[in-house]
Amino acid sequence: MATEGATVHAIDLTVNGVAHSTTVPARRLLVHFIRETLGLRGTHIGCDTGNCGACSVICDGQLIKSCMMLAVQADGCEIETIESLGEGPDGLDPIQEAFKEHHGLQCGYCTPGIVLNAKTLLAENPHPSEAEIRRALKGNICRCTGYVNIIRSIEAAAGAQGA
Amino acid sequence: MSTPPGETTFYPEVEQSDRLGVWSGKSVPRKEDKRLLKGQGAFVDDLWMHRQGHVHFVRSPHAHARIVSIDVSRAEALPGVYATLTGEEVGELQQPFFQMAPEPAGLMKDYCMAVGKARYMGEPVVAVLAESAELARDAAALVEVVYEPLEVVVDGIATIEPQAPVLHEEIGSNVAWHGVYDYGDVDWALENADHVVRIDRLHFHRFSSTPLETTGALVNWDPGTGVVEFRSNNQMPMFAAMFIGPAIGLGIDHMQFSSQDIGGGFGIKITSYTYLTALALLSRKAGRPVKWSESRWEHLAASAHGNERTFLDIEVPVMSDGTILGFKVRAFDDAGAYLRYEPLGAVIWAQVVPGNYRFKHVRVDYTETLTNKCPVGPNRGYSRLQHLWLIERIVDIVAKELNFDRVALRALNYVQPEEFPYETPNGCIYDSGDYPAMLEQVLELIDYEGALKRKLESAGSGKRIGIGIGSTLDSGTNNFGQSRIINSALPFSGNGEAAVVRLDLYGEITVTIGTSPQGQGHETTAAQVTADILGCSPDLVHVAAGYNKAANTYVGFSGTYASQFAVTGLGAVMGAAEQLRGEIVKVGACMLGAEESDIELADGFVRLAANPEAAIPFIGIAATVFANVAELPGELADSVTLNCRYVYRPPFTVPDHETKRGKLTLTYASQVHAAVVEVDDETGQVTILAYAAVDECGRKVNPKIVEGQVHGATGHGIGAALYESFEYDADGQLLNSTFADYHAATSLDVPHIATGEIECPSPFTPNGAKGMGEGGGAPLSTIASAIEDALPEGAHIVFDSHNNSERVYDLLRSAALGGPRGVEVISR
Amino acid sequence: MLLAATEYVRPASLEEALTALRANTGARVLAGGQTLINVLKHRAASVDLLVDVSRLAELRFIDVAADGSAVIGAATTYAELERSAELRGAQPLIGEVAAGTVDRQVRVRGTIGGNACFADPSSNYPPLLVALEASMEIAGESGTRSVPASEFFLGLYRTAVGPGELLRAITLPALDGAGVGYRSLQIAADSWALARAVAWVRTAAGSPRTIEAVRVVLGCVAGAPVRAGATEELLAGGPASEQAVSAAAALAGEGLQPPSDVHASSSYRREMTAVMAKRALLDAIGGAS
Amino acid sequence: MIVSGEMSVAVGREELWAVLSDPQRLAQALPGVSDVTIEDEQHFSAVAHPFTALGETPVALEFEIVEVRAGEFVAIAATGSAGENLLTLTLSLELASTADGTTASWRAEVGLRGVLASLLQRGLAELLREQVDAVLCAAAAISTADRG
Repeated sequence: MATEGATVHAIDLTVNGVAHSTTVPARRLLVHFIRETLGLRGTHIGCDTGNCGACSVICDGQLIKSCMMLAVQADGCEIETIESLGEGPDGLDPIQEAFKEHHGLQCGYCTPGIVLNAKTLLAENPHPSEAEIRRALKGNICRCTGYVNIIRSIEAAAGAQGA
Repeated sequence: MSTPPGETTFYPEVEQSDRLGVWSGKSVPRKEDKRLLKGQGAFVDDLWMHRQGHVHFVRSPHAHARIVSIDVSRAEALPGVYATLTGEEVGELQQPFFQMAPEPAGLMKDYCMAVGKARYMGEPVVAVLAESAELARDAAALVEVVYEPLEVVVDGIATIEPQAPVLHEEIGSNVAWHGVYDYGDVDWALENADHVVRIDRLHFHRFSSTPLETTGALVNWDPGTGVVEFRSNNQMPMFAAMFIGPAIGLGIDHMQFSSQDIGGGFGIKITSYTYLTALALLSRKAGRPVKWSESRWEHLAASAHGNERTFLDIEVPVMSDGTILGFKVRAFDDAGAYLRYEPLGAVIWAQVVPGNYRFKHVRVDYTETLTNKCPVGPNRGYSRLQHLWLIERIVDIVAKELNFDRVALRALNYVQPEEFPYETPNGCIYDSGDYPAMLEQVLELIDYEGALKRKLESAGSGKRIGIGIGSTLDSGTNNFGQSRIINSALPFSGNGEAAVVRLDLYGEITVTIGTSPQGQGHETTAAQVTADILGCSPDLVHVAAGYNKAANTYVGFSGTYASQFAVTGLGAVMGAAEQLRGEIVKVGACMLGAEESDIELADGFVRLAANPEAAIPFIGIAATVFANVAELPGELADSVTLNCRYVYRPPFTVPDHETKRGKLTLTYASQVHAAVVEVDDETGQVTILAYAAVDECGRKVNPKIVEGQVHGATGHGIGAALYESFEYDADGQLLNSTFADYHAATSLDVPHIATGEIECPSPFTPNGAKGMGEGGGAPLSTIASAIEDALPEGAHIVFDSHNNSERVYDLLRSAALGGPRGVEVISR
Repeated sequence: MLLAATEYVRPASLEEALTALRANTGARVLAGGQTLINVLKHRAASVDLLVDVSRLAELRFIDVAADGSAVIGAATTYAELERSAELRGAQPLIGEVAAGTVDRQVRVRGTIGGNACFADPSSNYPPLLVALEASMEIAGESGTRSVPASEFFLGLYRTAVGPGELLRAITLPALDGAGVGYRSLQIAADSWALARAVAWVRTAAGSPRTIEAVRVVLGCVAGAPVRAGATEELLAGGPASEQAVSAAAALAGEGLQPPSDVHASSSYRREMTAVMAKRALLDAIGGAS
Repeated sequence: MIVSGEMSVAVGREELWAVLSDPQRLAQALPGVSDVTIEDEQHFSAVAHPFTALGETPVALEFEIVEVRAGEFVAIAATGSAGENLLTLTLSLELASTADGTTASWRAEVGLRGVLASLLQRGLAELLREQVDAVLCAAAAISTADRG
């Protein structure tokens, strides 16, 4: 990637448990660093105003939108992307299983961000009400499902967790 | 199962498969989901090619301007910039795109970028290719374009006034198409009706389903072979090819299209062929693969919008018992600056001329116009939802003005269950349905009685309760012959889809289809029907993901659009699977030394029905045919390939250009929605308290997938009804070109959607299924209906399909202000 | 999405941050970045140097005193405000407003100082800070100066924070039994505000209680928050009754020229401002003790 | 978009008009501009740098004094470009003497083209009011200075 002579900044960060020491130009967004530099294409881009949440990742345990953070700001951070969920190339974690079981996805473009949203939500609140789930999902736009089955899936995942 | 008597007068009898039912009809979890849930999907922006450059488009800030000069020298001088492409060059490198409109609109010269003149804000003027996307944008900022701003027209009706600026000089006016659809005898009806309800104006607004993945492509013009590879998220590749090929001199043999996962389409990704053309030219010029990912603001301003339509001078003849005889209307459809799928929208609505009702006399004087706005393209419910919204508004307004109960009036005027198959005034055949039963069910789902009580109790509380109903049709499987109604010279008719089902070398069953899914679960449903026909588990069936022209089969109509996969796509898969089954049985019978009639297929084995122990696994059949063929008798070896292609063809004839009559679509899925809303008397804010949708789409292959489509279409409709509207100012500037101002409905905006279903198998399709997924925009009708129901006596009618808080506030106030209500009744 | 070239520095101290800001007039403070980065994505504004203060402990704290007054570091995130139990007791509205800001992803990064310094007419905090008579602690070359919130917001995207300065903290006086109401009319269920009013009310015993002191501040109507003077005058010293409130609230927004946009006309915003003022006042009276 | 306003300043009508109708001195009255070039007595250009917490948006402006009526009226047209966006402005000022100075009633037609038309739609009118007020204050100050 071109840096057009601008200063590059050294950053050390951990992504999905793998430590990276590299340099980035200041203008590079975290989402582009994740997608282009690290090649982790499960983190998506759906808008340019931070509204859609397709780029959501977990940063130091909290859900953030990686299009509103510079890669250089992630220096020293622990990032988890959708690629960190489920064992191996085929394994689904319980939240992913619930989405599959309850048809919580259609085109799948918003799905990684929504699954990570659900993961952090259930970590903070293991048994959220429908209203709490809706509030938590507000920053993740889905254009296919009308949210109904996404909410069903999260409720099911919460139930499974409780059991 | 064969079609009941009496229906053969409409279509030749259809043999329906009796093998379905073990797997199809069940909510089998989707094959697609694992990769999508793990972030392993391959969307267009995930693709990469060696030496690729990144594209950024310089776009016109003017809605209408002559391009005086373009200077790319400073941009090209920037290190890391590979090439630029200007409209001027495009004018020389590209033939204008094929136009479907008859002359004079057919004379339109449409190019992939602005040539000489920009006609809408955001129209691409220059393309810049550089080593990184950031750098391409840096360089784009250095391109100097001198514009001479021209007068702008944004009003879809005023644009045909003589003083309006003409967008396309070669056409000479801003009329894209005009025609009168006249069915029955509406003048007689108006003279003989007990009442005539006159509605001044209804307006259906401009919006888009805005797929979450924007448009993008990775295009490579291979200098060696001359083959251009389009890896894109275009959702109707063979339609795109029809425009791109002639425009830049490429035969279909020199165009390769592919897509795997597409992040939503909803029709909006059909017209991306203009960008694909520009990228192909840029790739050839630069001698590199070129990659482009549209930004959200580019998508909102310059991809495609849904059709905006205004209805004037509506006259509705009604008998005293409530029978609505039909209606008369002047419709103005605003196509924006170019015709990129239009004027097909000028006929597509005619698939549902009377909506769900027994209207006999309908006259629509239809004009499609051009304005300095983003070109329109098909958008979920394309062209029918505008018309269906008009019809539902008519029914509600008639009920209110003549004091009929809205539920009873619908039940009375609906096409009745015993009337199917039902022929509409323009010769379309509604295959099956039971609208009264759906209405009854949906009202139960929202607790209609309870809602009526709540409405009474709410009086004077500052919160007004309104109940809304919306009935729609989801007409599926187009007869492309309807294009001849707008232009008799067009060489299209019928429809079809192709599939190949193969028993592969080591016993695998593989399926390829010509479709380009965007989340509809084709891999899953195709595997379900194949499994049923071949007597195995769907897990044994591999369905190739996505569209690939080189690897998959296709026909001219291939793609994923217009509610038809369950019929055309699965029809093709079923036909191919049946052929393969026949070959497997032949070979199996020969190997088991039995008659074909003694053979059954089960659990992936060919066996003797009488003696299941005598069985050969599919791999045995495949191994014999592919690697041990000398063991087979020559005539059998010569006749089987285990590689079966089938093209499903709906039984269409060519509609009549003169009378504008014909069978325009094969199936008619339907939905009836109902809602209870609360309107804040002080602010006009609308809150949905209850929402329900009942759908009917024939025999379902995967009920969960169908329900998901109902949810999604409902979410889109609710968003459009209350929050989503493209608004242009007088200069033709789009005032919501980001998701901050184009408010895509969130999890807090779309309420829980209760769903119900009934099943009325289609007698006309090989599996009894009907295409579905568009939903007909039912929520737009339902929400308008509910808001109107909440308004005080004497208020103006709900006249727009988009009702934000301020518009509702104005409607609330209109009662007190008095003045015209937008409707009058003439009674005899 | 693609930002123009810019430089970045993450100072280790407030002093270093100020030095960086002084050294470069094209430098800007980057805190949560939930607005600034979007503006840079659209290349709607250019910044030569981003001074990242998001990790400065000196700017990231919540101190609530025994008397209920509070000092909040400018780089404190919405999520931190939302979670703070002390704030919930002493200054409940601060956390409630934070909890309702945009979405959970934004709340994790966005800061109260950023919200104030961005000074968009529809920003959540400016009218609240004015109503609470917060004082804004601005750090600069010559130490820290204190500016009342009422003088902090100068106009559209402009505050009292000058070149080479940054907002260090926000000080909130104790409520002392005053009630605060915060009402917004939003696009859809919970998006941008079209109209907003904040009311601060101190009542005296009696039946009905009388309004001892009142402040009504309007958002979304001008470049900076606006005091609804006429409304306040009519209420001060009068009964805390619904009729009195309705009558006075009707004056809120009078003479103002709120902006028009695709979501709401100027006149609708003006009328809704009065409605929000009434509701905020009733909430405030209800909350006053 | 049409925006209008009124402002009173404590200088004489003639003096204020003299500043507003003179490119040289009008340019001085523009807040925070650089690269001022005077072409002739009708035309000049400058680059504005509005300071906000979000950074600067340098706007390259071309001004034309399109109409003047000695002592009472000035009409100014301006076009500006900021990145991919364009600004068009026509501003007319009507000056009237008052007991303690001059009242300037102004009316402007302003338009934005490009993505800013969407992003700045809530702010444009306010921004213009602020700018016009600033220019009038500065112009008043200049005329006072020139006189004294």
